[in-house]
Amino acid sequence: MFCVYYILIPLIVFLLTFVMLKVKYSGAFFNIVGSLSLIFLLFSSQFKLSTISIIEFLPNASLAFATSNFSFIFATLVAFLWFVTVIYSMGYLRTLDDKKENKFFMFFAISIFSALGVAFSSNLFTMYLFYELLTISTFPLVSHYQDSQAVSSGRKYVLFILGSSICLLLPALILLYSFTGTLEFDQAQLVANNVPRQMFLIIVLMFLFGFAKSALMPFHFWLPGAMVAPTPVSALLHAVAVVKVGVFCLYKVFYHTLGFENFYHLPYFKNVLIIISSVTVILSSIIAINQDGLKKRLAYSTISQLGYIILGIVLFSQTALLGASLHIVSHAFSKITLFFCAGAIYVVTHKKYISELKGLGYKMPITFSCFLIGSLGIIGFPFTGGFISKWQLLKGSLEAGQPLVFCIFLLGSFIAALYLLPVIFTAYQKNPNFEEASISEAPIYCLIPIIITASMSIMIFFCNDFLIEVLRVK
Amino acid sequence: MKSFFKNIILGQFNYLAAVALILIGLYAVTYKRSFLKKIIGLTIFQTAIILFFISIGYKVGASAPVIPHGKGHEFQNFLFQNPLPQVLMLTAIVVGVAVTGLALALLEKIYDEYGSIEENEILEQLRKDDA
Amino acid sequence: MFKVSRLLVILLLLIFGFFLVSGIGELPLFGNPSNPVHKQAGNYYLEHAEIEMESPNVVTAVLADYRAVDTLLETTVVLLAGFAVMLVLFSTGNISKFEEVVNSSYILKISTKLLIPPVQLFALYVLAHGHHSPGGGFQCGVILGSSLILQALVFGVKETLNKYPPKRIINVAIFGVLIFYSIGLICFIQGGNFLDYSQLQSILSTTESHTRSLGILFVEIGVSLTVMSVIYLMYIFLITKGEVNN
Amino acid sequence: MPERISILIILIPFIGALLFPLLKHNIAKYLSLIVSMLILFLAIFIFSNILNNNPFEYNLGGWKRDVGVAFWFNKFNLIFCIVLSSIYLLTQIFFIPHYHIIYGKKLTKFLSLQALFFMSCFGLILTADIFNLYVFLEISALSSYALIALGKGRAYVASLRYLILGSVGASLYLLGVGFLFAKFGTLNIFELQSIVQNQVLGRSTFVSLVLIILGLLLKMGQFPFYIWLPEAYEHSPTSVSTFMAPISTKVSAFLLFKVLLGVFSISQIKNLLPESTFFVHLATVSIFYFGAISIRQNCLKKMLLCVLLAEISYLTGSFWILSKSSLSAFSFHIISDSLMIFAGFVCIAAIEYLNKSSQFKDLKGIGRKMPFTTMCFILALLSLIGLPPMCGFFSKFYIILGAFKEQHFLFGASLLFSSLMLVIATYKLIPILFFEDYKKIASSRDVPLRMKFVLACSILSLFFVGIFSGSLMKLIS
Repeated sequence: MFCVYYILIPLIVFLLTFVMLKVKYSGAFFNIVGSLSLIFLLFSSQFKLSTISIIEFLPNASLAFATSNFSFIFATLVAFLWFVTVIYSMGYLRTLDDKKENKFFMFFAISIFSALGVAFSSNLFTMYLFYELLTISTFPLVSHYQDSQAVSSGRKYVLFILGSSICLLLPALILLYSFTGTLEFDQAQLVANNVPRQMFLIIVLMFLFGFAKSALMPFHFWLPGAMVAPTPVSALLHAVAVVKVGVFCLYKVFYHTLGFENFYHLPYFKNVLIIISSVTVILSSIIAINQDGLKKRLAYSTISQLGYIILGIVLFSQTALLGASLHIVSHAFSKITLFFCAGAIYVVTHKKYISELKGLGYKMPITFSCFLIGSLGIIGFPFTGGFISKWQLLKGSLEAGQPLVFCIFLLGSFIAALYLLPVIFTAYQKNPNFEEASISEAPIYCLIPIIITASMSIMIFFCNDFLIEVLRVK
Repeated sequence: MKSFFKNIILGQFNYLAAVALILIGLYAVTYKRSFLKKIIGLTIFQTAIILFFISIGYKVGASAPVIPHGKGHEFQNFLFQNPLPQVLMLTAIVVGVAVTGLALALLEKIYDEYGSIEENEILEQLRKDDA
Repeated sequence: MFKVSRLLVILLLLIFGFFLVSGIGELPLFGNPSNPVHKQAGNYYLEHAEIEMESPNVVTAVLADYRAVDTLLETTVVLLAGFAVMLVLFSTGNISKFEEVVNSSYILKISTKLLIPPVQLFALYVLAHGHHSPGGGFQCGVILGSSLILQALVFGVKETLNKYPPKRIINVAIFGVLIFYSIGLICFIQGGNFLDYSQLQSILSTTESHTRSLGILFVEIGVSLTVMSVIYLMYIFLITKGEVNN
Repeated sequence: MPERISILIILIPFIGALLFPLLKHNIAKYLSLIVSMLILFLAIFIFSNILNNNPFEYNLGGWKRDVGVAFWFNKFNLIFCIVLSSIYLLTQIFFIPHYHIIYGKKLTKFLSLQALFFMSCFGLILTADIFNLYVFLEISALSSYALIALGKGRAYVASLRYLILGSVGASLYLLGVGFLFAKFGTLNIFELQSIVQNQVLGRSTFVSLVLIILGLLLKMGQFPFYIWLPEAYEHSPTSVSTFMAPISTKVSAFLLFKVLLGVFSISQIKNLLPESTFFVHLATVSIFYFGAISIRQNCLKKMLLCVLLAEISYLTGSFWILSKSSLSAFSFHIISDSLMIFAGFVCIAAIEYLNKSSQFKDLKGIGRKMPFTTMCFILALLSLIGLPPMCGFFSKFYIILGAFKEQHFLFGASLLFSSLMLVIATYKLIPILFFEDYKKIASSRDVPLRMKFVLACSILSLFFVGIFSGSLMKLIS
């Protein structure tokens, strides 16, 4: 029964903000209260598993929720970062004196609601429902500033995600349902014996590219476009909630629905999948190197890190899967720190491009030190969360007998260092004209979240045994 | 083949006449440009169907379905025509009248509005208004 | 419809015609009494109409009792056509604008004066004898309507309009359908199904077959009123292009 | 007792239509509101009655069905009647206060034509006699010609073309009935079924089948015969097209289902008409065609009409797949589609009420001026695209499921293509509605409360049908 309560909280926050749209600061207040109660509820549940089925749409394809270990971890991650991002966006929006703050928080709550809905869904049908709801609820956030740029990036956002989900995901869902007659998650046995061979390949490819939110290479264009949104949105949603939902769905579909054993007798097909995701990892990190916009560069780094996670899933080995889920958690913390810092820089200096950041390090020491911690987390430097997940991923690739993937992982981390560390170097160069400018540290509301998330990404390294034990897939 | 024609030509002559009228009516409705001729074609089409229905219920050598008074008991049904198609066709005739009446009223309004009842001329004027 | 060459249209119609002829080949032979068409309802009507409804004219029996709903809907179609023509040709012009030259000679006027009453009387005869001889509501309505049109033709539209203003006539049409409808409603209220005349027995207190024939008569009256007024209205509106609605 | 009451669903609009012209304008207006309310409650009452005991037959005039005319009340017929009467009620509530502005002296006649149109739609759904069906068909046709002709100049041409095509369609249907009648003698659907069951069906039944299909396709406005539909619903007054567009095509589609599957069984239709998949390919082509057109439209109403034409091809396509699951998808789509198109038209009516035109160029910044109406319109479009919680998604889901089960992959793909095109068309709309000169419009002046209520009801009905689609499907199949 509990899983419904977790989902209802953001919905209640959404309704309350909707009702009190005119009252100043009501949106922020309700979001904070909502996120705190959600975190408290999640921690007090001690991962008690529970399932509930609400409405029966089709024979065994109903609106049903179930909690599993991974969905708990994902939900706590989203809840915690929701709380942090709300504090951050209070600071961010207040300094930019944004008038549509309540509307912003309203859509924020509904997107968290649909992200949690996906996390706790117990069958493919419910997951697809909330996946679509997430697209619709994040669209107003992407086009928040309602200028010409918002229109073009909004178009890319809707066309890529909604288009791919209608043209690829829906037919895959229906094909699966017409063959196996069920949309429950663990139906690997059913898939094995009544889905013909070439239809199985088509369905797998449709699912792989259908979840456009996981920003696989040909379907990744919407993510750099979505950087037009205010930074809290790109921080929480486009670094954590939205993209992780895409990868989470891939994890559920590949592991539970299609089942790893159906892929053993398809060696060539596994190589194709590996090639697709490794191309994403390498290509997007190379593009990230020559991106001058700070947020654009972080967007491409997100795409490459997501490629890591997909690669982990596609290796079809237990430890690689564990590494992938760990990477989801660690990447979330480090990437959100980077985005927060980018937002803080923008708030204080209204600068978006890395070349303009020369000498800013001396003025904003805390922001840039957290930026350093975050980028180390992304690179996978020891003493940060990224190291743990990358370690498991490397072990998994060896276990799956793919030495090439092992090198790709290392190459990816190396290129990550290539495009993240120069930002720090440019920040700490001498820049005469910054001396006298009255640039002070980021506002307090932005600083606290940055510090929290940076410390969290380090803390993961030290207490990773709890995470590994929970996430180890039986 | 010969028996097929003998059977068709001699046996089902009424139906053939109905089909011929249907073709004429449809030709007028589809090909003729003036709306008035289309309406006339429509009426021909409807009368053809009435002929078709009536010839379904026809019995050779039977009189009209009016049973002389008091003779209800010793009665042979082959003496009288089948009343059902005639009732149905009464309805179809009345419907035909109603539809033609409305069509003529519409035609008059169109003539006032566009000054012509030729379909292509009217469509030209509509296209000009759109542009 | 669209600019299509004449040859193509003829070709298509010939294909359609051949398709219909192939269907006709299979139909039961024309005119033989043992066709399946007669077995089901046809013979039942012939055997039972006279006994159950005391109406030798089986067509009127089927028309007004067995399939009474068809006739009710049919009269509504007629009424609907009347409404539609009034709506389409509705214009708030006044009658004076409608110029009309009436040059029928004196002899013509007198002879029509002598002719119209017997025509209307004959129409009532057709109505009353709908049971026994070919006739009934529709035919009577048409004859009455034509007598009104004759008057409009000979004495001019303006004069007929004063005697039979369209405002009144459309209410007569509605009243006709109301009669038909209310008879059905009374049967419904009496406890039977809609339009089941046997329920009227308790009111009319005669044998069941006689009540049915009376029911048919009332219904025929309603039908003739509607048909008369709608035919007259259509003629008036088409002639005066609607400038009559003041 | 309740069986006897059920005929009132035809009688109440009938008596209303007769009384309205005799009354004064504002009495007639509110009486027609009461009439539509009565019908809705009656339909719900009969439906709840049918739920717990099996469907029943109503013999008019007390005669058995092989002699007299009979009506047939079953679950799906009543669900469709409930949808129709709710649309009737909602249009009344929406348009009543400013009927007199639109129609002036023609008001009472318009009300009775509207009541007759709905009476004939109920009749078409309920009657079990194929000739009686023809008479109801003619009443609904005649009343829609007259209602369309209420519009300005161009409406007369549209109405006349609709009249000619509609009468040809109805006469073809009558010819088909003639062939059936000549071969089997009876006019009742259930009698016909009992005769046809154990008979080898010859060429004349094939001809009658084709004629009935041709006639009803013409009335439905399926792809080759759709010329009359866009003009008819575009130039007719908004208050007419709002209730007529969603209903008239769906009712003729339902007739196809009722007559064909009432008389013949699926296997008989299959071997009578082997190339029935031709219709599925026809539907696929028309869905691709209308999907492509719907992008290039520059007016809301034209866009919605393209979507309506595509939805009709969904119906023919899913009907002609002739499998159990696709037929129940067909009937569910009838319900959900009439609600969706109605919601779309009501939103357009609301926009035109304040904004006088629904061209794209006149809609700049409507999002700020009329936030509630535009939100409802976006929701209706999202439901047409097929977003999950709403009924559009489930009807597309079931249709594609039925299509994939019968290996009609192209038909399924065409459905997805058309929803993708609608995504693009909607996205063309969003910058115009929300982003352009949004700042300039100071205050939001939205439609009066009564219209908001109707809009809210129509959108909630989409959610309602969507959420309870599972139980609805069990009722239908």
